[in-house]
Amino acid sequence: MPEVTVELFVDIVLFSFLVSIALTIARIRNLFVAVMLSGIFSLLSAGLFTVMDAVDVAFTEAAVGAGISTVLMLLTLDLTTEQETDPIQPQIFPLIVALCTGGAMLYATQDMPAFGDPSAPVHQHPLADHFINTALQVEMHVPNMVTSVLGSYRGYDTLGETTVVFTAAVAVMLLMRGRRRFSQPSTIDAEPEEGVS
Amino acid sequence: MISLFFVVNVAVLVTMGIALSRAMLGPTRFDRILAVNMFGTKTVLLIAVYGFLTNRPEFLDLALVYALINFIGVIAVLKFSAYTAMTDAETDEVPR
Amino acid sequence: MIVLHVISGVLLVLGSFFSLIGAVGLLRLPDFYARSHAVGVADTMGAGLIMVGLMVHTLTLIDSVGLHGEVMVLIKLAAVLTFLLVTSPISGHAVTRAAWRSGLMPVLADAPNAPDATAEGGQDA
Amino acid sequence: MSTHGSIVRIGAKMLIPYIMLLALYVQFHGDYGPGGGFQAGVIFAAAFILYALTHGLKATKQVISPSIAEKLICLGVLLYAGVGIASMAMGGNFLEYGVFDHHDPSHGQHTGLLLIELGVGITVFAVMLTIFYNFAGRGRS
Repeated sequence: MPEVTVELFVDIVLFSFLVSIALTIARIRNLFVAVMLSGIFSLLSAGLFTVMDAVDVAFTEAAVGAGISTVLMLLTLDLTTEQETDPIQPQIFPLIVALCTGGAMLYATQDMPAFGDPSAPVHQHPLADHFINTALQVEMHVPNMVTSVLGSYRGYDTLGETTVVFTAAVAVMLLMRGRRRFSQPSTIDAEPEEGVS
Repeated sequence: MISLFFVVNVAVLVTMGIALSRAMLGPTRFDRILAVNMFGTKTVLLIAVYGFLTNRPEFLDLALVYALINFIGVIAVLKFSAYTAMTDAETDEVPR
Repeated sequence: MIVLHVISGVLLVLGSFFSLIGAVGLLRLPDFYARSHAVGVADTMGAGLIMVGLMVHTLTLIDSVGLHGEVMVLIKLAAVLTFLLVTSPISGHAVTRAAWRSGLMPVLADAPNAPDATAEGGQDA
Repeated sequence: MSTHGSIVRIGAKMLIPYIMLLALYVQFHGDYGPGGGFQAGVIFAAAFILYALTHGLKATKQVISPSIAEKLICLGVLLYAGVGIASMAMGGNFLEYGVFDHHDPSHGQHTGLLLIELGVGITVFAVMLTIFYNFAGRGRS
């Protein structure tokens, strides 16, 4: 069983699942179900990352996408209604914008190198083999190159990213805590009201 | 030997497809949750078997994380589905 | 050596067979509670068998190459197996309990209402 | 008092320590396999969220109160920047881990990497927890 066709087959099947989920999410009216399907969506895209050998990215996507963001979306769903309100009039303009951006992106993928082919310019650049050869053997002896590049070669950027995460938390705290006086017992501890749909 | 893993992979993908169709068809909300739960366990299997297919065992860490995140996701969904659905008063006493 | 290969092959095929049964059960059974029963049982069984099959397969790798990476793989497979065996039944239980609490009535043999009586409780779009 | 029965509660109680153990494993073997600070922080926060879902928000807030979570956010970033300052103090330039161990720079790299991954892990864990507290703390207004 040649390696490439196996990977290709799994890729195609997973991508078709992804497309079908996306269509269902768009079509469904019950927001609660849409949140659940978005949980599967991120789980599937994490599966695709593994098939394409990007294990660190798949790790993060699985933990954040399928875990935390589903919970946070459910919490917001608790504070808002559960049934999508119908749009006042058919949305033509967003459709046009979506089609234009989709078309532009499709057009742009024409001149991208095929996935993983060695003659792509990014592989030819001397920096690439500098990292691969020296990063592993001479300087760092860190088997996981991603961590060595992420932590040491671009350590300063990662420090910046950590502060970005820090500011995100501060922003959420400012937004959410602004209305302290309205806080009632939280939805998690409150008992389900009787007969309230 | 490799072709056997591919067969198992195809079987798991077919199960995921069927679970997906149930997730979309499911008349009640709980059918969908059931399908989501099954889908999660099957992704764990897909990753583990695919890791063996391309003999890269470090995929197993990922399968481990998947199994847990899937469990947390289902518990979260149930937590809020039971809360928003029309439930009668809380009956069973909870050991405090 | 060959025996291990055969065992792992049989286990893997059985495991995928059970997962398929679980999937067909999920699709074909008339009512939610029948489906959750089928999935709960077959799903856990299928996943467990496939995991054990993978563990037996790593056993075959051990004596050919020499013991180094395989122990780690075995431990991880055992961890995934235990997690699956713990979480899958619990989530199955939790789904069915939540459905029952939300008032979804099962289809009983003498029930007057329609055969696929997905009662008012969990109805949605 | 949550709407989950005792089975789910006991199941979660059994699982949570192992999720945390897994998060630490992911954190500290970031050098050798997939994983690192960010993923470990998220998995650690997921363990707390599971506890909050099954045992209620009040119990979780007794374990880690929101004020402690905010202090942890700052601690993570401080740890990361502190490692940079320490490497400058030991003669290298900012965030150059080689100086941590003079006779074997690659060993110094390992310690440096370990420390900054820990810093990232602490920050991401505290951020996820704080966001969860803020989202969940809002009653149905």
